[in-house]
Amino acid sequence: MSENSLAITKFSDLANPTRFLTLVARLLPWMAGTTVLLFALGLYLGFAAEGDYQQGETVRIMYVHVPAAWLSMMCYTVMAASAIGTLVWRHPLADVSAKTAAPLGAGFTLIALITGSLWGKPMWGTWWVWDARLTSVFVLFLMYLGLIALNRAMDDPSKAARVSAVLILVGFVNIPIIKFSVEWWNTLHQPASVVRLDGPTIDPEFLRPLLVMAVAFTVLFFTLHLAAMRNEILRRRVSAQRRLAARMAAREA
Amino acid sequence: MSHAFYVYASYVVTVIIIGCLIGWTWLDGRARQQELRTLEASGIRRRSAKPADETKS
Amino acid sequence: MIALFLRDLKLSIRAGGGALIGVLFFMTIVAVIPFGVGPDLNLLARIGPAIVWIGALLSALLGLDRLFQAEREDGSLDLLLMHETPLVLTVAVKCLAHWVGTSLPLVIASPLLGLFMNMDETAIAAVMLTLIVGSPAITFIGAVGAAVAVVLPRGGLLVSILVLPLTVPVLIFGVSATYAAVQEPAPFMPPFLILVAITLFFAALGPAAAALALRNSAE
Amino acid sequence: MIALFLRDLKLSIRAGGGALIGVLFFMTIVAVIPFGVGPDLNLLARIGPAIVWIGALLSALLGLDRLFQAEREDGSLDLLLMHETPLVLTVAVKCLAHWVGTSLPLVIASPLLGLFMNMDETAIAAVMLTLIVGSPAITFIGAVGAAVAVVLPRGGLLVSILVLPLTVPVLIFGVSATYAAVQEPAPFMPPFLILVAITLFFAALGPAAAALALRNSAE
Amino acid sequence: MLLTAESLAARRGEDLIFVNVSFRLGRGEALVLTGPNGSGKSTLLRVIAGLLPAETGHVSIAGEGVESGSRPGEFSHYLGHRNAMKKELTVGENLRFWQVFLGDAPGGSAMTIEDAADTVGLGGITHLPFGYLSAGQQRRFAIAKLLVAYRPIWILDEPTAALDASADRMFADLVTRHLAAGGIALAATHQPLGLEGAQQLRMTGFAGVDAEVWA
Amino acid sequence: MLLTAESLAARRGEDLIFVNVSFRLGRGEALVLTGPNGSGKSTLLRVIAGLLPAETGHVSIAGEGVESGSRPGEFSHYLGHRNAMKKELTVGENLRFWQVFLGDAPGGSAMTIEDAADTVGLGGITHLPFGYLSAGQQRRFAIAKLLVAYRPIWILDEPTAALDASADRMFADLVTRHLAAGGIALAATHQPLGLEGAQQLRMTGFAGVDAEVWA
Ligand code: HEM
Ligand SMILES: Nc1ncnc2c1ncn2[C@@H]1O[C@H](COP(=O)(O)OP(=O)(O)OP(=O)(O)O)[C@@H](O)[C@H]1O
Ligand SMILES: Nc1ncnc2c1ncn2[C@@H]1O[C@H](COP(=O)(O)OP(=O)(O)OP(=O)(O)O)[C@@H](O)[C@H]1O
Ligand SMILES: [Mg+2]
Ligand SMILES: [Mg+2]
Repeated sequence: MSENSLAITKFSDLANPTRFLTLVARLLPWMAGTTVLLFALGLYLGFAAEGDYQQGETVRIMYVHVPAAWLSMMCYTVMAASAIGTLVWRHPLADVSAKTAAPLGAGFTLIALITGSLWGKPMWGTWWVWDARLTSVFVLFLMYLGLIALNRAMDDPSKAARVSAVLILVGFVNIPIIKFSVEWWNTLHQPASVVRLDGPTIDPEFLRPLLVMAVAFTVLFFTLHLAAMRNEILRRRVSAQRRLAARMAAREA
Repeated sequence: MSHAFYVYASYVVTVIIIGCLIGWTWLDGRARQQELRTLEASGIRRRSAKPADETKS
Repeated sequence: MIALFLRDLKLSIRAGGGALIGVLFFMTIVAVIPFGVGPDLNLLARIGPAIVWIGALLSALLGLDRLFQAEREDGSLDLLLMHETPLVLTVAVKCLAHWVGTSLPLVIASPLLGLFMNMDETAIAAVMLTLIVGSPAITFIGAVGAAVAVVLPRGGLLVSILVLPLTVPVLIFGVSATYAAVQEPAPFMPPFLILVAITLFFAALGPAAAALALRNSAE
Repeated sequence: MIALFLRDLKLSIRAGGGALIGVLFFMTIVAVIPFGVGPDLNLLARIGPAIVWIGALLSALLGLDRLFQAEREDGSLDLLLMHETPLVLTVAVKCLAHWVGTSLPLVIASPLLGLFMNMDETAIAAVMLTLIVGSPAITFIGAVGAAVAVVLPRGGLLVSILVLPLTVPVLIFGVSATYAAVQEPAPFMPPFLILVAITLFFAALGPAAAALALRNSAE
Repeated sequence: MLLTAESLAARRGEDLIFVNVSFRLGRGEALVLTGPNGSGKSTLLRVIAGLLPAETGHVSIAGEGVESGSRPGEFSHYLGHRNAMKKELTVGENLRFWQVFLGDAPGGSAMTIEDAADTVGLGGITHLPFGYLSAGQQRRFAIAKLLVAYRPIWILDEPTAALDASADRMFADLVTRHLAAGGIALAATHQPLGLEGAQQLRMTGFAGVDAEVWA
Repeated sequence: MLLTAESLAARRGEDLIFVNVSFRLGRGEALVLTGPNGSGKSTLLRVIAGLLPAETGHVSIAGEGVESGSRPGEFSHYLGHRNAMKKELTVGENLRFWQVFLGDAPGGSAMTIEDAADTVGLGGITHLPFGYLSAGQQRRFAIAKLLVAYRPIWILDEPTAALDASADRMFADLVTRHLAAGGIALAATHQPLGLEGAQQLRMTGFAGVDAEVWA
């Protein structure tokens, strides 16, 4: 008996969801507040600025499109990092992190896709073209959905986490393709003008609100991610206790 | 169509999707906490709060 | 019978995640195509119906060959064979469940894919109509192959030789009916009616042949 | 290892009919596309390489999802996992056998299809060359999906969805190398070398990832 | 209820596995097949269930509620080497499916799923996927399948494989009760089943090559 | 050759199936696992074979010809519930594949395929497809698989399922000879195997829910 609890104590030192939960409870209100403030600031800056002489009013789409597009890639990166945590350290929190990031990533990717289409109609005259950047983002969206489906198709959570971790890592090859597709192929889409080696080439008038919105989106993502992780931990705790209760009942009977 | 239409459409879409994400996370969290409370009310307590012997055959 | 239908449906949903999967699968195929043929929207619109039909064929083929084999491997087939309902009916119900589980989601998703492929409204409607009418035929043909696959422990070859050539007419009339709907001179009805006839024919022949094969598969 | 290779080959020839299914499916696709494109021979020749590549990609998917599942169902997977040869090697050999059993016949059949599609000799040679170099990558990527399918009760569509997006780069460079060989200004070598690089990359990554997934699928 | 087999013979490949097997089983009677591996026990049971065609002879069934000419298979449960349950579905779903699909044969009624699970000693775990169970637990639920739909005839092929000692006893009880209620049971087995007063049939295997057609 | 397990624990889903299992087996020693259905016998054997990760503890192997740190699985035969043979291939092809693929472990040599088939009492039928055999014949050939490649450790999960009485004796003989030649055997079983002097380990099942991580 004592070996049993001893082993488990060691295990829980490695990953302590309880401590994580207290941390989250402390952090969440602050992060939510920051998110709201940043969004207010970003929207104010965005709508106070002049329109682009070439793109007209529609440049304002940029303030949601570009941060969402960045986040769609960053979210996958977070998942890939968690996947490494799952496979190398077998850290239960990493499982939870990868699993809960997928729906968020799908959401942000969807925003990037839709706002991109809405921008494409006035700028390119069509909602959708099959160029490399657009298609690779679409493929990213499909991968998010596939991973969500994979997670739902298996009911042993730790096995599901390990298997999807492998796929997440293999799928990571798509991220550089998205990032550099505009440079590798001639596409309609704008090449990078903010995140590039020789510094941003974009007008600071647009850069400032864009960056503020980007930070706002990022903080929003982490807020949601932490909250979703908390929910997932609670879900697992509930199911563990239900199982235990069922076993106890069976034992007494 | 006016350019404003596209701008507002994209903001509306963004708000809807983010709203869904936030709403889902929030409702899910409330449901889980509720579940945990009912469990605890029905006498099932955290195992760490229990003498360990009970769980061993 | 309804129980069998529900079970098979549940199995196909449980395993892969259900309707969503069919749609996703289809989208993935369609998303891959432009990488091959290039981003030419006109060209895409033209080959669109063919692609959607090929996607339907492929998704029906993935998994259809194990329709009865999975049942045999766990012993359920014996019980199905012993039951008093006519075997033809059992087979037909299993086909139906398979169709609802894998082909129907594709039919439902096809308008979306039509949009991606830049097809116009008529073409989209025509694809959907021909798919809903024609795709059951593929399932029924496949069922015969699946039943034969149970009989011959090493009969895979025969199945493919049997099944794929039979699906070619379905595919051809399905696709050509769609094009007839879009391109003016060609009339829509003749190929469409032939498609209907093919489906009805295989709806009758397929389960009967499959049941016959299964009865003789006893081992 | 050679024993494993031979056994898998024997199984795919004897039971699955992998080779023939692939080729027939391939032919079906090629038979249907002209309906979409219409009788325009030039256009057909132009999209020919893309169609052949897409056909190869899709038909490689047909049996791939059961690469490891069949082994698990009869218990062989346990013994393969216990054996002292590194699992990566075992997986690689199985991939190779699968490739020889299903993709190689496609490569061999591709000139025939090229003729059907009215492609000229250079294009046919280029398609064959790029296929022979690029199709192993598809198998290696698919192996990852197949390994994941082992934990899923029923693989099928879900696996294809997970796998297809990853094959996109292979398709892109395969097709563009072929076009580069035909259309003058573009040089053939750069995309071809990238294709080689992709295949090598996945030849290393695929089996490793599949082995990792298999190790973690213990039950 | 009367199950009659008359001079049955069956073939596997080119070999005649047995010839001239006859028996009659009335209400409450049981037949136990024994014999070495490959002697044709499973083959005989499958012929009786109607899953294999008999080479010669035939099996028939008579009794109240049975139209003449009915296939015996329709009134039988067949428990083969394989459990006929889907790994992907939960035990409850599996049992419910068979309960609804098979339905009760006339002349009897069946247990609920919970009762059947309790009877095989695995009450609380019907919510688990079937694939998550141990070999013996799977076999127990395959036995529970016999209980959720009523069939007067039970055809059992090595029913106690993988069962532990207490489950063996539980199973012997079940069969005894089935017989007492007027059922019929046929079982092939290598271990004594603990059925008293059952007829015994010893299979010997390989009754000759069926070369008649070519000779 | 020395097989040591130290305070093993294993998990299935969220449940700990057993904790703190330790044993040492030297040359010629055998361990027989007993216990009711679902008590974790198969689980323990799979942990020892390296097919399931142990939650805590570890299994190690030592002896001549064994590099330190080797996985015990590499020196073991595992005979599970499933036979690991392909139905589509003939028995001979199946056995030949495993013979070549597995190869002999250092310190022993194996039989030819014909000898192994004779030993399990099914000499002349190695040309049949595996799928054409009866349940017991299939199991016998799965046992023949143990003989065509030498492994010092045999891990056997209900090896005698579906075997008839004479095959049971044949199998007991085989294991006794394997032990006499310095081998090690672990077997989970519900029927007495007829091994004298084997250690016994009785599994009880369910050692607690592994809920600590989330609690
Ligand atoms: C559905 C369609 C679209 C998708 C999927 C999409 C996707 C993306 C992605 C992934 C990025 C991030 C790239 C990076 O960080 O390197 C991005 C950035 C950007 N997109 Fe789009 N986009 C779409 C349509 C458009 C349209 C129509 C326009 C305007 C004409 C546009 C303008 C931009 C701009 C200006 C950036 C910022 C580039 C930079 O400064 O790095 N996008 N988009
Ligand atoms: N694949 C699996 N996934 C989850 N749980 C499993 C799985 N296989 C078995 N279990 C559970 O683990 C426990 C032990 O199973 P195990 O197969 O080790 O039992 P066993 O002692 O071999 O029983 P039997 O005598 O029936 O073969 C059982 O309660 C079972 O429900
Ligand atoms: N599917 C098959 N095809 C051809 N021959 C078969 C098939 N199944 C079994 N046989 C042969 O028929 C004979 C009788 O097999 P059967 O399964 O009836 O034996 P059994 O008495 O049930 O043996 P066991 O005790 O091993 O289960 C065997 O010799 C076997 O080789
Ligand atoms: Mg038998
Ligand atoms: Mg067991």
